[in-house]
This record gives sequence, structure tokens and C-alpha cells, in this order.
Amino acid sequence: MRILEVSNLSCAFGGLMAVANLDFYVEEKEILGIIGPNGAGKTTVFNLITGFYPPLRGEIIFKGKNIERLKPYEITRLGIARTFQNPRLFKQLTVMDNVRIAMHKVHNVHILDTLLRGSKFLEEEKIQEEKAREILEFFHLYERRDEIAQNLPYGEQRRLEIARAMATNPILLLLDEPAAGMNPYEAKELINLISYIRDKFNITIILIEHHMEVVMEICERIIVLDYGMKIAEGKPEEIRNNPKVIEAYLGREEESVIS
Amino acid sequence: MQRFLKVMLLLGIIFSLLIFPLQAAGTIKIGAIFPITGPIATFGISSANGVKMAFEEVNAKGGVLGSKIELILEDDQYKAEEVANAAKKLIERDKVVAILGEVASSMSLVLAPICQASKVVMITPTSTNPRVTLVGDYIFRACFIDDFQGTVMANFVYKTLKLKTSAILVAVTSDYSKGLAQFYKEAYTKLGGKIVVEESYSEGDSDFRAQLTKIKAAKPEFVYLPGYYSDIGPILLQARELGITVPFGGGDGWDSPKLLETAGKAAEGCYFSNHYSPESKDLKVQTFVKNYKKKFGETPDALAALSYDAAMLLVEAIKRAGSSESSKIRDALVSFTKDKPFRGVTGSIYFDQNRNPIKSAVIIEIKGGKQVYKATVKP
Amino acid sequence: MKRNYLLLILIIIFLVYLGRLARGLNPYFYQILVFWGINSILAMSLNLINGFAGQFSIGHAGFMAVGGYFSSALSVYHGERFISLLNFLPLNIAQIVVFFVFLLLGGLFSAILGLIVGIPTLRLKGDYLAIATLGFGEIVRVTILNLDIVGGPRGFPGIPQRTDLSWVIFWFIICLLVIRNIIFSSHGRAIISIREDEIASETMGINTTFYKVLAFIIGAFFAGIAGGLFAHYLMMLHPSSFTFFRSVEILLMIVLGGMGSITGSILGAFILTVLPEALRGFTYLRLVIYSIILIGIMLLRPQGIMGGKEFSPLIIKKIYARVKENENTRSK
Amino acid sequence: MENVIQQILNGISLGSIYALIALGYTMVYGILRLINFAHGDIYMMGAFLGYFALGLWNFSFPIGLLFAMGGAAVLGIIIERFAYRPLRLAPRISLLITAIGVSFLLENLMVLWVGASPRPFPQKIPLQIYFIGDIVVTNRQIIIVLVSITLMFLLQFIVLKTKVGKAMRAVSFDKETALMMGIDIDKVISLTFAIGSSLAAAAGVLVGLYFNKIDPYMGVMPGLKAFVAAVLGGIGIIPGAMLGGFILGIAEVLVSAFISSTVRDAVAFVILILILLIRPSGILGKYMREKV
Repeated sequence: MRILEVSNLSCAFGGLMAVANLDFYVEEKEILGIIGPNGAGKTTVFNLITGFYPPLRGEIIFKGKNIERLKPYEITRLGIARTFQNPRLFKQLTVMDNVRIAMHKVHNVHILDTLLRGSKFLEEEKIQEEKAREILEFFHLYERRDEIAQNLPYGEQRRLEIARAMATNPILLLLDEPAAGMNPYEAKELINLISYIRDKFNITIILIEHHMEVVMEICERIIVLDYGMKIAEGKPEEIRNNPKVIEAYLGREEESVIS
Repeated sequence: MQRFLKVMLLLGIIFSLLIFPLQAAGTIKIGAIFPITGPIATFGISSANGVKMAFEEVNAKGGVLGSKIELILEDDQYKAEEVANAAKKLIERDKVVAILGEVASSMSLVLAPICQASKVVMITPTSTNPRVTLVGDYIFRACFIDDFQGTVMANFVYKTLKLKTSAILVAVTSDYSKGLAQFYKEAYTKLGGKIVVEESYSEGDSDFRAQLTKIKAAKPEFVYLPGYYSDIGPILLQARELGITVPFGGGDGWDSPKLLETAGKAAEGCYFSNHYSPESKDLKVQTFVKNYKKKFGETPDALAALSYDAAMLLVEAIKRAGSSESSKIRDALVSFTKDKPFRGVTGSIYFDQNRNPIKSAVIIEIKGGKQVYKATVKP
Repeated sequence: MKRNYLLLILIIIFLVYLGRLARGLNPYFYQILVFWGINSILAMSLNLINGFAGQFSIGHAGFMAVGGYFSSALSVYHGERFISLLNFLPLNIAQIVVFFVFLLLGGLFSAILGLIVGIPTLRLKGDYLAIATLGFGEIVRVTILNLDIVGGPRGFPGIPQRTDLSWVIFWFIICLLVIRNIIFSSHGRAIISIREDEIASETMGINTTFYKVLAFIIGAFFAGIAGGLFAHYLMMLHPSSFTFFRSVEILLMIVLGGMGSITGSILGAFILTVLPEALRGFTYLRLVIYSIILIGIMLLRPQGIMGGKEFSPLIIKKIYARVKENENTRSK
Repeated sequence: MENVIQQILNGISLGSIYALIALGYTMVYGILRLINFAHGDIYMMGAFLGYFALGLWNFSFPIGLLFAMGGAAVLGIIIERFAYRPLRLAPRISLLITAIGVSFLLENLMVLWVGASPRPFPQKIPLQIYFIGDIVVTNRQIIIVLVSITLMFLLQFIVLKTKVGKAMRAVSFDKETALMMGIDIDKVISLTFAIGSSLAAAAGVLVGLYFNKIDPYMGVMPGLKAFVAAVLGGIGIIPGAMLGGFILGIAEVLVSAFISSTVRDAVAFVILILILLIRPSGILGKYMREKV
């Protein structure tokens, strides 16, 4: 079953087409990779899916529902979570609070109950804390629960961001360059983590990544963007040998991607 | 945490300094509350100067009832809550016997109930709103109330100057200005004159060209402008610039050397009502003007004169009462009569049943860069 | 659970009763306590908007003015009528009921205005929001200046004196509890997350507009209540109490106390209530010294005195625990 | 109709003053992201410096104007050095509060020093009134507009054509990169304050000439309104500040002429809020989509 279907999606910034007539889909439980040279419009695609940018035209259908006109928080509530290229943690708050904020939509007590500190409020707070603990333990961050997020080492910040995204209880997870800035060892760990998340939580993942190793290893299918257009689509080994892709990367003297 | 404790300790010290009164024996304490900072600071400072000078003169002559007067001057920044704080502080911490203030009627209306509740005499030098003294029997004022000055000027313009149409330019932010304008209008139309245009400005504005352009278009023979000198100067200048040549006129708010300084030639031929004329041969007026000039380097304005009188009135009442008890001072204040009035700089004062002063006014013309006496009007 | 409420209500009654007892105090001291309480309500409510939701608002005096003028106008023009409607109650109880209702209406009116102003302006960010809220405050002031029914520029006298320290304590506690209970809850974390990173917050499924407006409305409500208390204490309102500087003063309280700290707000309110009084002796120099102290504090401690931390019994417990721990490790 | 033209002419004079003050706001904001609330008071200080130069020391008008501008520039540099620079890394709101503190301090020091009552400004340029039909124009109005426009062009030239201007633009664009390019940021910031302050001082002197009334509190309202003008035009953009200033000046005069002078002070803010709702970055401001 196709969980997300994007058709004819376009988006422009001041005359420049950032994304042009893009069509793609994601199957349930799939890990889809999006690659492409810098400025190809990958992150823009994420921003369009999560509702931060309004599309010029086109449709985004999530679980049979059009979402391209919804607000970001509504989209999150439908079950799409994301991370950011540069981690956007709640820097001054503790690790625990970061995760609990993400559970806001799951556990919502009426504001009056909150003011009166009713029994429902206390119960829900307890449940929320318990669930947050589970998630933190899963991501090996529970020991760090009282640390201020910005004091964590970089790798843990990235992990926390994924943990936080998972706390929103998503069906579809969008990861924007999760391995950026990681050393090969950390990247390897990340690969394991991502596949593990998929299996454990039964979710679908779309991944933007520059680390070819990561992409090739865990993605079942890859689409390649250049100048906002899809230039290739297929299994990792097909992409690896696609001349158009090689040209798109090498033709522009980008950093060597295929390491 | 240590730092926090230090801060709390410091605050504790400040707070305790605040509540425990510093007692100095053997003086009569009198409080004064004026807006000596803030938007109408210029009036507050003049008023404070008048009061300061009065008490210094009294103290130089040995004080009153054998003790010196201690003036405790408070600034209220022209804010209601500050007036309340200052008043409570003067009454409860400094234990003053009387309070002089405030300049503006709105602030005097905050001050009056506090003084009345604690039965402390209050004399406002300049608040014209009739409501102020109606708060209670401890509240007095030293200035005219609005109806008198407005009517006086209307009579003068219509009968003496024989000008049959006038415009009114009023400071809407001021009780004083609005009151004067209202009574001027009533009296003037009753006499048969016609108000051709009414415009307004806010105190402290600097651009009046918009209103003046409209006044010019209505072609009045006279413009009644009952504001304070700080605004009058620029208004006159801008009016002349725009080619309005008719005379302007106003009330005692015009009385200040600043007016002539700012307006210069633009003020020539204008008229205003006042308490006294600096030309007056009265020795009291002459010495007051001379001493004030010596002390503060400028000619006193009406506010300074009125607050000087308010202070002197208080001293006189203490003398008459033979006591510095507030209730006795109050009784002494109401005991002034037409035959035995208080003779001050701004005229002879006694009070009506609402504790408003009854005194006469003079009309002054600005001529040759000077204030020239024109007429006296009895109440 | 029930016992907890009972305890709370008992504590509130005790504190309000304390306010009655305080009438025996020096009236000057009493008045400072009243203003401290009112300023604390203002500071805490602005802190919810500025310190917790991170929305830079400097129009709080506007909400205070709206609530103050609205409840005062009710008291002046309809007070007697409503009190006589309640003639089956003893007079002082009728007065209390009517005052409570009017105060509440003033707060609600202010909150509604907060909603109307908040929805469009809260889309603005940072300094743009600041200048828009500043503009709102000025528009309120100028509107009042032009409303003859509340005296316009000449002030609004004749308001009955109803506020006393008990009332102030009561509303202070309500404000404190409401803001604390919101902040330490899922809703509160949602509000704080907006301050930290609005985009991430939105990505977490938080309706940021809703929470920003909510914080704004609650802030406006309590500012309105504070305005009503202020008016019914002074018995006279004047637009000069609600200038831009009033908003700045409230902002100062929360910055001095530390943004995002409830106890900091109360401390900041204390400093800014007492400091000008302590400086009264300087008359002409007073404001000069005041501004120098202000600049000095900012240069020495830019993050505010509490620096976003709370001072509560809990902290004492924590410190105590840490000291204990240290001792234990040392003894080992 | 003549009335309208007359009012618009008056509005242009007022607007050019707002524009001059707004320029300083916009420059400082562009570089430090600070709403420099003390700027209105520097305008006031400028007026007083002009007052002393023209009245006490009897300088000629152009020299007096230059003296006031220079004096205010020094003042601006001092304020930046001692009150703002130590806080450059502190939370922005503390910086803002400090700016308000400086503003209080300047006002109250001046009240202490020269008193609060308004002073007449030395009328160095004799008034000449020209009549065009029923419309009145004075030589002072012409001087105000000419001086303001000259200064604005001069500023545009400095910012766009000189090396210093380039450095200023670089710092406002990205402080860290500018630092790496070897630009002395402190110097550039000082210079920005100097230029902004001297423009405000020029406005102060011109206002003295125009309204013939100066006092220590004269900077409060014009300061706020000039900031509104800067935001209106798009803060950080120099032509925007000028545009905003003129719009505000004309709107205010028209409102006090045809509606009521008492609502005039609200006009600036009503216009501001309306424009911000339509164009959240001001009239000339480019709407930057927040980068996600």
C-alpha cells in the first residue's frame, strides 16, 4: 500500500523553481532515500510534505488524505514526523522535556483539568513520563534525562532529535541528513538504529542523505533529484550505475559523494 | 545561591530603611508633592520653587511659633500611583501637618481623599477643578476656579476690545484649559459674540500648524487660547508664520517670562487674565518678584506665585491657630474673611463655603515685550 | 486528592485573612505591599507571554488600562444599581460580590481584546511583534484620552475604594497558581517550546498559534485584573499611569527578576516597587540614580537575578540533598 | 483644496524630521539588531547642543548645526562603548533594557541640568514667509527639507559608495564573516552610532528652528514615532526609513487637520499595525521566509 503519494508537486521561490513537477510515492514500511547534489530541492520536498511551505501546485496524499493545505502541526498529528538538517532541539530544556513536548499531541488533558490539577491530569502526567522514559531508554538517553539538550555531544543531539520525532508516534518518519557530521563509526551505528526503528515501531521512513554508504545500505529504493526534478528512481544498485546521476554529481564538481 | 542571599539582604536593608522614620525633633514638617519630573515637570519645578522660597523666607525670620519649618518635597512624575505613594509617605512616615500640591486637578483628586482620610490639611496652588475641594473640609486651593477667569476674559474681549467673533484653541489634556474655554464660550455667546471655530491640541505638542491653518480659514477677530505658556509660545509663533494677525488671549497660564522669551514679537498685542501685575506697586509683589529673580534667575510665573502664596497662607494659618495641629490649621484657614483676608502676592484671599478663594483678577496686555496692566476685575 | 484542595483553600483563606490583619500596619507600608502585589500580578502575567512563550510584548500597560478602566466604569456607572439589586445580602457582602464580578468582567474584557489583538499580531516575530504591541498600548492610551465618558485626559475620578490587601493577595495567589499550573504541565511545555524553537515546536504537533494566543489571553486577563485592583485602590485613574513607560516598567520587572522565572517576577516586582520609594529622599536626583542602578544591574547581571530558575521549597530540598550527598561521599 | 496642499507641505517638513531620526534607528538596528531607545534622546541632546552653540557661543547656523552633529556623534560613540558593548553577547532583551535605562538617564540628567521648562531656540535664520496664493511656505520649512534631503543623499553615498559603507553593510549582513574578512567590527559599530547620532542631532537642530521649542522630554514621542517610521519602511533599509518618515509626517498632519489632533499620536501606530499585517517586513522590506 502506498502510504504517501506525491504528484505533480511544484514549489517556487521568487521565480526559481525549487521543486518542479515531482511525482513519487512511498510504500508502507519502506525506507526511501532521496539524494541529489546540494540545492537540488531535497529539503524543500520535506518542507512541502510537512506543511512549512505551501506548494505552487500538485498534490500530497497521505493515507488517502490530501495534506498539502494543512498546517505543520496538523500534519504531525496525522502521523508524519521529521528531523532537521541542523538539529532543532529545544536547546535550553532537558532531554526529558524535549521528549515530553513531543508527546503533547498524544497526551492532552483539558486546560481546566490542568489548572485544577485534577486526578486525570496527574494520571496523564505519570503515563507521559513513563512513555518518555521508554523512548529515552530505547535511544540510550535515559541516563541523560536531566541534561540540558545543548550540552549533549553532537551525536547524542542527533539521536535525541530522532527520539523526539519518534515520541510524536509517527507512521511516517522523515530524516533530513541524520548522518551529517558523523564519523564512519557513528554512521554505522546510525544505520543500525534506523533499520531497528523501522522494524521495532513498524513505520515508514524517508531519508535524505549525503553519506552514500548509509543510503546504499539501508534504503530499499532511492530517488535522485536535480534542479528540483526527479532524474532517476530505482534500487540502490540501479542508481549507482545510472549515468544521469553520475553526471548530475560529477558534472557540477561537487564534493566527491561516492566514497 | 550566595549571591541571591546577598541580594535579599541588601533589599531587606533598603526596605527597613524605608519604613522606619528618621525623626528630627523641633520642626514643623510640611510636605509638598509636585511633578518635578515627567511631562509637566516645568510646572512642577516652578511650583516647588515658590514653596521652597516661601519657607526659606519664613525660616530666615525665625520660623513660625518658635520652630523652623521643614519642607519635605516629593516628586510624583505626574503619575497617580506616585502621588498616592508620596502622600502616604509624607503622612505616615514623616508625619507632616499639611501638604501642598498637586499642580494638575487630576492628581489633586488622588491626593485629596488621602489627605482628607488622614485629616491632614491640603492646599493645592493651581488645581482648578471644583471637584477637588469638594472632597472634604481639609482641602483648600489658592487659585481661581475656571468660571471666573473665563467670564472675565469674555467680558473684556466683547465689551472693552469690542471684538465680536472669536476662535477657541483649547488644550484638551488639561482640565484648566477646558474649563476656561467652556466658561469663556458661555459668557461670550451670552453677550452676543460668536465662536467661529473651536480647535484643540494636546499639551506638549510642538506642531500646531494644522489647527492654526483651520483657524485662519475661519477668520476670527480674536483667538482665545487658555493654555500654559510652554505651549503658547510656539503656537503664537506658528500662528504669525501662517499669517494670523489677530490678537490672542488666555488666562493665568500665560504668566511666565518664558512666554515672552519664546514668542517674542509674536506675543505683541495679546491679552491675558492674571492674579497680579508685576508692575503693581504693592510692596509684596515687588519683593517677591525681586527675591525670586535673585534666587532662581528668572521672573516668577503664575504657578510660582500661587504656590508661594499657598505656602505663606499655610504659615499664616499656623500662626493664627497658634498650633501646628492639622485640625487647628484647618479652622484657622476658614477663619479668613473679606475684612480680614490673607494678603498674598496673588491678591487678598479668603474662602467661600467650598474652600475656594475669593479674589480679584487683572487683565494684562503684552506690549513692547512687557506685561502692561490694563484693568482690574473684582469678583 | 480532596484533602489537597482543602489544604489549598485553607492556605488561601489564611493568607487573605492575613491581608485583613495587615490593616494594623503603617498605612505607607501597607500601600507598598498592595502595589507590590499588583505589580507582581502584572509581572507574572507578562512573564507568561515574554518569558515562557517567548513572544516579545511591550503593550502590557494597554491591557492593564483596559481592565482598569472597564471595571471602574462599571463601578462608577452601575455599581450602586447592582449593589441595590443584591439588597438581600448585607451591604459589605453585596459590595464584595459586585466588585468581584466587575473585576472579573474587566479581566475578561481585557482578555477578549487580547484575543482580538493577539490573533493577527502574534504572526509577527521578535521586534516586529514588540513594536506592534507597543503600538497597541499607545492606541489604547490615545483611545482613553478621547473617551469623555471616562474623563479622557483629565482622569477618571470617583471610583469607589474596594481593593485592599486581602483582595490583592487573593488575586496574587490565583495568578500564581494559574501560571504555575499551566507552566508545569503538558500545555506549559508546549508554550515553552515555542520560545525555544517555534518551528520545531510546530513539528512536534503543537498548535503554536493557539498556544501563543492562549498565553497572550491569560496574560491580558491578569493584567486587566491588576488594572481593576489598581483603579479600585487609587479611586482615580489617569492615562498618564498607562504610558509606554508603564509597559517598560513591567518588562523591567521580569528582566530584572529573570525571564521565565515566576519567583523572579515577584522579586523583580518587589525591587521596582521598593527602589523608587527608597530613593525618595533624593527628590531631584531620584530618577537619575534610578536609571544608573538600572543600567548597572543590566551590565552586571544581564540574565536577571534569578536567571530563569525558580526559587521554591523544592530547590531548597535539592540543595539540601546535594549537601547531604557531598557529606556522605566525604565521610566515605 | 488649498488647505490640503498646505497641510501636506507642513507634513513634508515634519516627515523629513522623522526620516532623519528614523535613519539612525534603522542603521543601528541593521547592525546590532537593537532598538536603540536612547536614540530619541540623542536627538534631544543634539537640539540642546545646537542651542548652546547658536545661543551661547553665537555660532552661525551651519557651524552650529555641524557642531551639534559632531557632539552627538561623540555622545553616540560613548554610549555604545560603555553601555552597549559590554552586553553584546548578553540576551538581546537586556541590551534593550539598558538602552531604555540610558534614555531615562539622559532625560533626567538634562532635567537636572537645564531644567524641564521648554526653551526658545535661537532664531539664527530670520523668518521669511512666502505666499503662493493662499498657501504659506516659510524659508525654514525649505531649509529643513533641503538639509534633510542632502543628509540622506550623503548617507546613501557613504553606505553605497565608500569602503566604510561597504564594511557597514558587511557587518550588518553577517558579523562573523565580516570579522573573518578582517573588518574591525568595533570600529564599524562605533561609526554607525556616530553617523546615526549626528543625523538625529541634525534633526534636533532643525526641529528647534522649526518649532522654536526644545525641552529634555522632546525626544520621547518623536523617538518612538521615528522608530515606527523605520519599521514602516522596512527596518534596516535606508530608503525605507525615509519613506516611512515622510508617510508618517504627512499622515499625522492630515489627521490632526481633518480628524482631530487628539488621535494624532495613535495614527502612527494604527498605520504601523495595518502595514505590518499586510507586509510583515515593512513597505520596502523583503519578506524573508524563515529558513526551516
